[in-house]
Amino acid sequence: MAASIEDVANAMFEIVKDGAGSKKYKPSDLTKMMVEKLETDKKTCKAAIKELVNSGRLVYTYFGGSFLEIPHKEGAAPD
Amino acid sequence: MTERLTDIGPPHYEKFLPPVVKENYGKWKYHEILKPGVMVHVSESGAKLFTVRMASPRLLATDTIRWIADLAEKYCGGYLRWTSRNNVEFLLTDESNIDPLIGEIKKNGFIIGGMGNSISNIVHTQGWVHCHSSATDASGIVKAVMDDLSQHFENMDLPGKLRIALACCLNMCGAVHCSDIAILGTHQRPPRIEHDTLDKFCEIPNVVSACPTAAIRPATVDGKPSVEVLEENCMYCGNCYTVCPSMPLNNAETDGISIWVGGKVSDARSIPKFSKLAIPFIPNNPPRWPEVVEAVHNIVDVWAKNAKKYERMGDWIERIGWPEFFRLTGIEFTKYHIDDFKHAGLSFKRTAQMRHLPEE
Amino acid sequence: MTERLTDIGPPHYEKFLPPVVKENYGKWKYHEILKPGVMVHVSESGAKLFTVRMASPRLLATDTIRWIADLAEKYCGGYLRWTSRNNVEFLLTDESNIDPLIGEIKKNGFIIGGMGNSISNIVHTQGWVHCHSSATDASGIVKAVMDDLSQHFENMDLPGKLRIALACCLNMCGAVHCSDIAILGTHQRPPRIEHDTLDKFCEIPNVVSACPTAAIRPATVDGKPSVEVLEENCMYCGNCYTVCPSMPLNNAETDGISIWVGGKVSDARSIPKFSKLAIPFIPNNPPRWPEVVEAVHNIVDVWAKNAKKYERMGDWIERIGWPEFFRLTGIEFTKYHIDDFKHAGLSFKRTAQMRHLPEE
Amino acid sequence: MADEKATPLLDELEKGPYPSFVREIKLAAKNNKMAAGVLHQLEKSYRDKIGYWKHGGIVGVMGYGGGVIGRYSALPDDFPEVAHFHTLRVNQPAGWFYTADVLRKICDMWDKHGSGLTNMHGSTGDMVLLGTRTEELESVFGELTKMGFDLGGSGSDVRTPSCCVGPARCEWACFDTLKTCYEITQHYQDELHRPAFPYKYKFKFAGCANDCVAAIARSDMSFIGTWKDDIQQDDEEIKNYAKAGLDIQSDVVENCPGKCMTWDPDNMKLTIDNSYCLKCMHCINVLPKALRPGKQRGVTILLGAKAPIVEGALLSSVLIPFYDIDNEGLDDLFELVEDGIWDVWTENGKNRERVGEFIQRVGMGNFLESIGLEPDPHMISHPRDNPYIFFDQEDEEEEA
Amino acid sequence: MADEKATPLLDELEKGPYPSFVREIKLAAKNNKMAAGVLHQLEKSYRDKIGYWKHGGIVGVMGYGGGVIGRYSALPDDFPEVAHFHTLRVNQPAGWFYTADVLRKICDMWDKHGSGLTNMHGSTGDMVLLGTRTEELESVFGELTKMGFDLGGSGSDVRTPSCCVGPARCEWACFDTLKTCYEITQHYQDELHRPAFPYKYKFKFAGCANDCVAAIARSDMSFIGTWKDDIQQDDEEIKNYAKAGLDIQSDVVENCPGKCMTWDPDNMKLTIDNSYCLKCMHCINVLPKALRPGKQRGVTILLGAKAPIVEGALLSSVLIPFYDIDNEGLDDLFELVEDGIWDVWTENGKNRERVGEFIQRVGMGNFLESIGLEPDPHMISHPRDNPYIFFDQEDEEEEA
Ligand code: SRM
Ligand code: SRM
Ligand code: SRM
Ligand code: SRM
Ligand code: SF4
Ligand code: SF4
Ligand code: SF4
Ligand code: SF4
Ligand code: SF4
Ligand code: SF4
Ligand code: SF4
Ligand code: SF4
Repeated sequence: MAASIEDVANAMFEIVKDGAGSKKYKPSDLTKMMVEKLETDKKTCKAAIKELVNSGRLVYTYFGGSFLEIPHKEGAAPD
Repeated sequence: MTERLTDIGPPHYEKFLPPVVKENYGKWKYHEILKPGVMVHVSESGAKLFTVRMASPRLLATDTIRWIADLAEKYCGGYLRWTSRNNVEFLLTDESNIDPLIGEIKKNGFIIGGMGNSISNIVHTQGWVHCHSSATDASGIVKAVMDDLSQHFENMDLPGKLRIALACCLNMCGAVHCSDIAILGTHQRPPRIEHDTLDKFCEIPNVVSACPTAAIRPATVDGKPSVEVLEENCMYCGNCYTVCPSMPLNNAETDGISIWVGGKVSDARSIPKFSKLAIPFIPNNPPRWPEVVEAVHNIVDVWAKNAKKYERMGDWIERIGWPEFFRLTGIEFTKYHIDDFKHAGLSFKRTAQMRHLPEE
Repeated sequence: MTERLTDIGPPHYEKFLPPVVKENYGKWKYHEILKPGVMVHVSESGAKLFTVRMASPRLLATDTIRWIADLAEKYCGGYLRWTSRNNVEFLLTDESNIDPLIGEIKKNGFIIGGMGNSISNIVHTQGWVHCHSSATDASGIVKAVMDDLSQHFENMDLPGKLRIALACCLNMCGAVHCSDIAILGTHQRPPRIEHDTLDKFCEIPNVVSACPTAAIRPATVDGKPSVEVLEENCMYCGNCYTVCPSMPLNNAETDGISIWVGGKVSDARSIPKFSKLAIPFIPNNPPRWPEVVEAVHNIVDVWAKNAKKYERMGDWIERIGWPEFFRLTGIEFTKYHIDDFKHAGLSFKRTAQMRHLPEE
Repeated sequence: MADEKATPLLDELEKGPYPSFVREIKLAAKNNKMAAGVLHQLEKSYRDKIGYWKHGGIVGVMGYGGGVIGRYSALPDDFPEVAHFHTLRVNQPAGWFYTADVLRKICDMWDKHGSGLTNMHGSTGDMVLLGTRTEELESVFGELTKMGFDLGGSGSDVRTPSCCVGPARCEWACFDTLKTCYEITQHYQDELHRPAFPYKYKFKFAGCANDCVAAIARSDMSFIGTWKDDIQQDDEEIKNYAKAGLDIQSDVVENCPGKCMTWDPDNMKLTIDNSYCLKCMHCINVLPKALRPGKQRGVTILLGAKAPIVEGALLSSVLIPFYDIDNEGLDDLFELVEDGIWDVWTENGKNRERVGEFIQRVGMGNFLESIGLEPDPHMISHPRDNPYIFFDQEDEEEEA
Repeated sequence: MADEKATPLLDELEKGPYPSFVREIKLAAKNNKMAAGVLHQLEKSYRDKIGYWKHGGIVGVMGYGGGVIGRYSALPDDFPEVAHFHTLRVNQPAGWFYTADVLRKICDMWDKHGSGLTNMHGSTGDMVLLGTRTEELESVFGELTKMGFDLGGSGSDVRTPSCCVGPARCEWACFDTLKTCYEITQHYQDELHRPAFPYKYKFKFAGCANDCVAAIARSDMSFIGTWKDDIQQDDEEIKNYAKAGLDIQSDVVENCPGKCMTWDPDNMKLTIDNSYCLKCMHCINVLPKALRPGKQRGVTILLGAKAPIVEGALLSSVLIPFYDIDNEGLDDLFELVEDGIWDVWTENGKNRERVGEFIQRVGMGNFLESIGLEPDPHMISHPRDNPYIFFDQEDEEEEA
């Protein structure tokens, strides 16, 4: 059965959480990984990302390219 | 609390179009420049739209915008626009309002012009006012240069259009790379590496791959993962800093400006071209950067004196040849002028067609 | 036995100059083409030198050279030269010798011409006659093409000079890369790797670095040091074979010819240019390569019909535009025509200047 | 340190005939502490010849990945008013048309929540609200959307599209730049606000080859108006120009890059061989009453412009030589962009690789194949001059 | 296999109006087995659509590293006559002038020791003696030197220089191409015969911009004649051309790349603004009786041409914009070449890196500095358009 938006979002969140501090992911990275791992498509991934960001679980960050990260304390540089 | 709106996009432009535009949308027949800074567009229907173009420093206080709005209300039924070079355009239907409007504009210290064969506003960027990346200020140089050139904004006394742009670092926000004259903030030293924080703030593979000349490689410094820069491979582009805050380049002693000439965007007559290096480096000299002002003034003067009608800077230089450009402007030709990046060889002169002056 | 001479260099050219040349060396005033293949140079002194130009297949038997020597003796005091395009030039001082000389030349099956606005000899290379590297023959195609075009050798009926060159592989011995029409031997398959011998005959690091597209990397095959080729990165240039005999590319099924147009060498009017791809591939079809002959014929015809006086192939194409060239010649435009090597981006059309035909 | 409030260096830039940005900052600084803060930090920059802003900053409005540029002072102790100094990029109305009313509303809002300083406009085209604190961002956003405005792009997303004044005021617009700009902006709201690309993607729309919005130099996807049929010509008006003293031969004919014009001075007759016209606009520019673009109008769509970082600057190159956009609409285009260009680029582009760089890396031929467009000689200035052709290896009849 | 002696495919190439190489091979084959061998192996190539020569071969004459191209048949059993089939590159006399006498001597020698087949000439300019056996090489060499001839180059050495007919027969030669070619050839005998460079180095000499020896496209160091002062003009002869029906306006003036000519048809007066003349030769080519190059003559020296392998083809680029070679002589040039260019290139060039590729790799600015030449704007078609400038870091006043 195809993965739900919810499933994809959770899986994405785990990946980002595990990478925090060492590896940053772009939406396209996550989408590619999900399409590979789960039974899902790009549209679902897009919805999942929107869900994650709207709910505040992930935020977009920008440092030489846009990434999805766990929200961290604001400031000039991530810490 | 009302619902949080998102993704509504900008308001529909029709809301802001003056009635004469709505009625004659797509039906304009021709235009004429009536005098510097004032033109009329005439519709198939006979309707006329007068435009008065006012210089703007781009960085505007709300009070000034309110003053502009008041003028628009008084003379233009409340309608106005900005241009792609950040000038303000008042849109009038009543010709008799033109001069009073101009009177009020000038009284408040603003000027009118930038149309036809003139110098329009300098497209520019943030500089020390807002950007972390800058090798120089933006607004200050623009002000100093335009003070010096304002007669060419207020008059149409040039062979063709002259477009100046400024960017405060090599990121080149703006069309600096395709301007008749480009003023470019330029570093001269490799990045300083803050090894303490680098691993925390930056992804090392990203940093390494950011460098156009492969000058960066991973290194362990004091036991911490970091990077090192092969200084002889670095040409101070700052791209490493863009992706990694721990590699700043700015430097009070050595930052400054380079000047580029002969670019254009329009396809009129000749195809678009990049600006080419004229002056490799002028140190920062605030508040008025006199050397930059003089350099630009000189280039404008030599061009204005020698170019044919409609001949943009780059077309003129191509006609007379670069050696003649350097001779006429008195700018020194150095090894820095010779390209050494990827396509360098394509800028070498691979022909025997050449102008020689007879022996003196 | 006499002493073994070395490093004596070529004989001094003065030994071979006819007296009229020695006397008027550097004093020639003007020349005139009297008829196809015959011109006269007139000196400040009034002296005249007549030149009769004879086509040559370049590959000459000693008997033919002896025949040429005999003619020179009979009509030119024994003086003659070859041209940079491998034609023979008889150097006469006695105008009345011209026609008898031409008569003898023609009787022996040779022809006269190649001067002025004509097609001269095809500069070419070894092909299957002598070279290991060839993707096609040289002399055979040249013969077939020139048989077809000989009227343009014997007459001056073209808008300008037309220079054809042929090279039998991408090494491009000759000025193939700058010819009005270039005929180029072209492989279509990656090298076969003879792993057995490779390590013995070739230095692996040299082989790896020879590849322009980094398609070769070291590999161990059956326990022996060898290389592997990433086939999708290979564009069959043959440079690996040049440095390593164990990587032959030639292939009876897939070798053939590509056709290139619009190059030139002279600086007259426009600067020198490279030839550009017209036809990516035509299979080898000996003995007379009819498809190649026809392709060249077609290009020559279309150019001859449409170019202005003095307009070389490349200048003509630049005036009408490449889309029009493809339309007029009926040659198909394919993805192969779009450059994808190092400077590819510089050949993309980065302008909106364009000719559109009105809707049909 | 000298008098904290004095700005002797910046004061120099209040002098002179051109409007002064220092005057603007001072004007705002009268009632606004942030503006005062930026004034004083800037004076220090002028003294020290260096900027005092920290790198980047991760702030934004909820749910969006773009539209706000975070900015913090490097000297927050000296200039606490600009400890935060974030900008908002507000998507301008197409063509930068405004009414007095709406401007006043924005000003009022910005005096309340920000520095009172703006850029009208940013280089991409946005209205830039220059400087506010993190905690104000949501309020600003809320008030903006209430007024009908939204944020523009930043980061790896669609950037705020912009267009020339086009048919609203210009007689030469070959397509409706405002409508196209507006519709594309609306269609791509999601892509504008939620960065999902390898890097930024800019759209710009110019009504003709004069390119008054510098589309070919500054936008990943550049739309430039053009036409297919003959220039509309009014011979009487040409005579009028000639009689008025214009030198048609040297000013018009000799500047024509198509070399397709002839001028008969005796009969005051201008002849254009339109099949050679390059639609460059020059003759029309010089003779606006006499010449006009043809009637079969549309756009040339070009791809790939960008500033120099990393691989060197690029101008856009032709992707679609001619498209009758006003009549054929945007749907086919949306498909090409989304299912073609973006798909391939997002799948295969490297981080921070603009689409122009991507095409150069993978090869235009391969790129066209992957997005399903036929190669067209209009896409190139000339065919390849190197013999390094990758032939398709379809019929692999050789030894394996 | 069919009749060993029949050559039905090649026979096809004896037909037709153009002189036939097959006829030549057959002519030689009458008395020469090697020639017969190559004929039959070639017929097989025509049948099979593939060449039958083995790669390379290390043969030569004693003490030399160049001048002989070793060649062996891939089918020595089928074609034993061409089991060996080496060529000798014989350095031609400058300008390819010969006497009947010397030609006959060479022919006799070659009939005795070789295949009786030649190329008159090879693409570099040598007389190519096409095909002999290893054991004949020394005899051929001995007889050649006795006649006053020597071998040309091959391998990583100076290649046989060549030149256009120049002052020997051409009114446009701006320097003595034959003398320069001869003197440079003699001066570099050692470098010609003993390969010591990263790769080949070719010299070619053309008397004017017509470049009748394709110097700019085919020689690492290209000499092209030019002049500095005004074109010599004979107004009477111009009138004669015009009266004879030549359209000076369209044939001459409109083709001038310097755009520096005007034609007054009423007075039949041609005016040249010589300060804008690009010395392209076109007007002179069309009006040889009326126009001639100026009197202050010399050469432009350009560097770096080569065929595409490896980095893509190059044309030479300007190194010395003007040099009065006939009067100033060759000594300074020898110094620049030996102590400058060759020194730097041999020291730093990679294996098989031509000098043109080398300059592109290290940068023209650095190259000029290393050979001690001042940068000159004549060396470039335009200054850099990317901002990636390597500034000298002389005054390193920063932290270490
Ligand atoms: C208002 C504006 C469009 C907008 O949507 O805002 C505009 C408006 C007009 N442009 Fe433009 N151009 C505007 C920016 C540009 C730009 C972009 C830029 O400068 O960054 C260009 C490309 C410049 C370049 O090539 O570098 C541009 C290149 C032209 C040209 C071609 C000039 C040339 O000869 O190369 C023309 C034709 C002409 O002036 O004869 C033109 C002509 C015009 C006309 C006459 C069109 C018309 O019939 O209405 C308009 C008034 C001309 C004038 O100012 O002299 N406009 N025009 C822009 C005013 C900017 C300003 O405040 O100065
Ligand atoms: C004999 C030869 C020089 C030599 O030392 O051998 C030679 C001789 C002359 N050339 Fe040449 N050119 C010779 C090869 C070349 C080459 C090299 C090549 O073809 O590989 C070129 C460069 C071609 C190119 O650009 O690709 C060449 C480009 C010219 C030109 C410029 C043509 C142009 O319009 O681009 C002229 C001027 C003209 O013909 O009006 C010229 C003019 C001449 C003149 C008229 C010069 C003179 O006053 O004596 C000579 C007779 C012209 C003719 O054949 O029509 N010669 N000429 C070469 C004869 C080759 C042959 O057998 O056909
Ligand atoms: C605000 C603005 C300059 C201005 O004063 O007008 C701007 C400001 C910045 N640009 Fe830009 N760019 C701005 C228009 C441009 C343009 C012009 C355009 O869009 O027409 C360009 C050149 C065209 C192009 O996209 O290539 C431009 C090319 C860059 C680049 C180089 C990108 C590249 O691919 O080469 C960077 C660096 C980056 O993205 O990593 C950059 C990065 C930046 C950053 C975000 C600095 C950074 O390294 O992250 C700057 C933030 C400054 C600040 O503190 O506010 N900015 N930037 C312009 C946007 C305002 C607006 O939304 O209207
Ligand atoms: C004989 C000749 C062709 C002809 O039929 O005329 C020739 C024949 C060969 N050339 Fe050549 N080249 C010949 C003139 C040229 C020219 C033209 C010129 O010199 O004006 C070029 C282009 C100009 C240049 O130097 O770039 C030329 C560019 C090459 C190249 C590519 C070199 C490069 O840097 O791109 C190679 C490959 C190599 O050297 O590795 C090559 C290699 C070869 C070799 C030695 C094959 C090899 O891979 O080792 C050929 C031997 C063929 C044979 O069996 O006889 N040959 N070669 C020409 C020399 C005759 C002579 O001495 O007069
Ligand atoms: S040009 Fe550089 S310093 Fe200036 S605003 Fe853009 S990124 Fe910042
Ligand atoms: S400044 Fe540019 S060239 Fe220097 S290390 Fe950083 S990215 Fe590389
Ligand atoms: S072009 Fe290639 S195949 Fe022909 S002679 Fe030269 S190296 Fe040999
Ligand atoms: S043929 Fe050329 S591209 Fe292919 S592997 Fe050999 S060197 Fe590389
Ligand atoms: S680009 Fe063309 S249509 Fe648009 S404003 Fe400029 S001139 Fe008018
Ligand atoms: S639009 Fe340009 S190319 Fe066309 S006729 Fe006018 S000037 Fe010539
Ligand atoms: S290059 Fe010039 S000088 Fe030499 S033969 Fe040709 S036309 Fe004469
Ligand atoms: S030599 Fe060439 S550039 Fe000089 S005047 Fe004659 S045609 Fe013009």
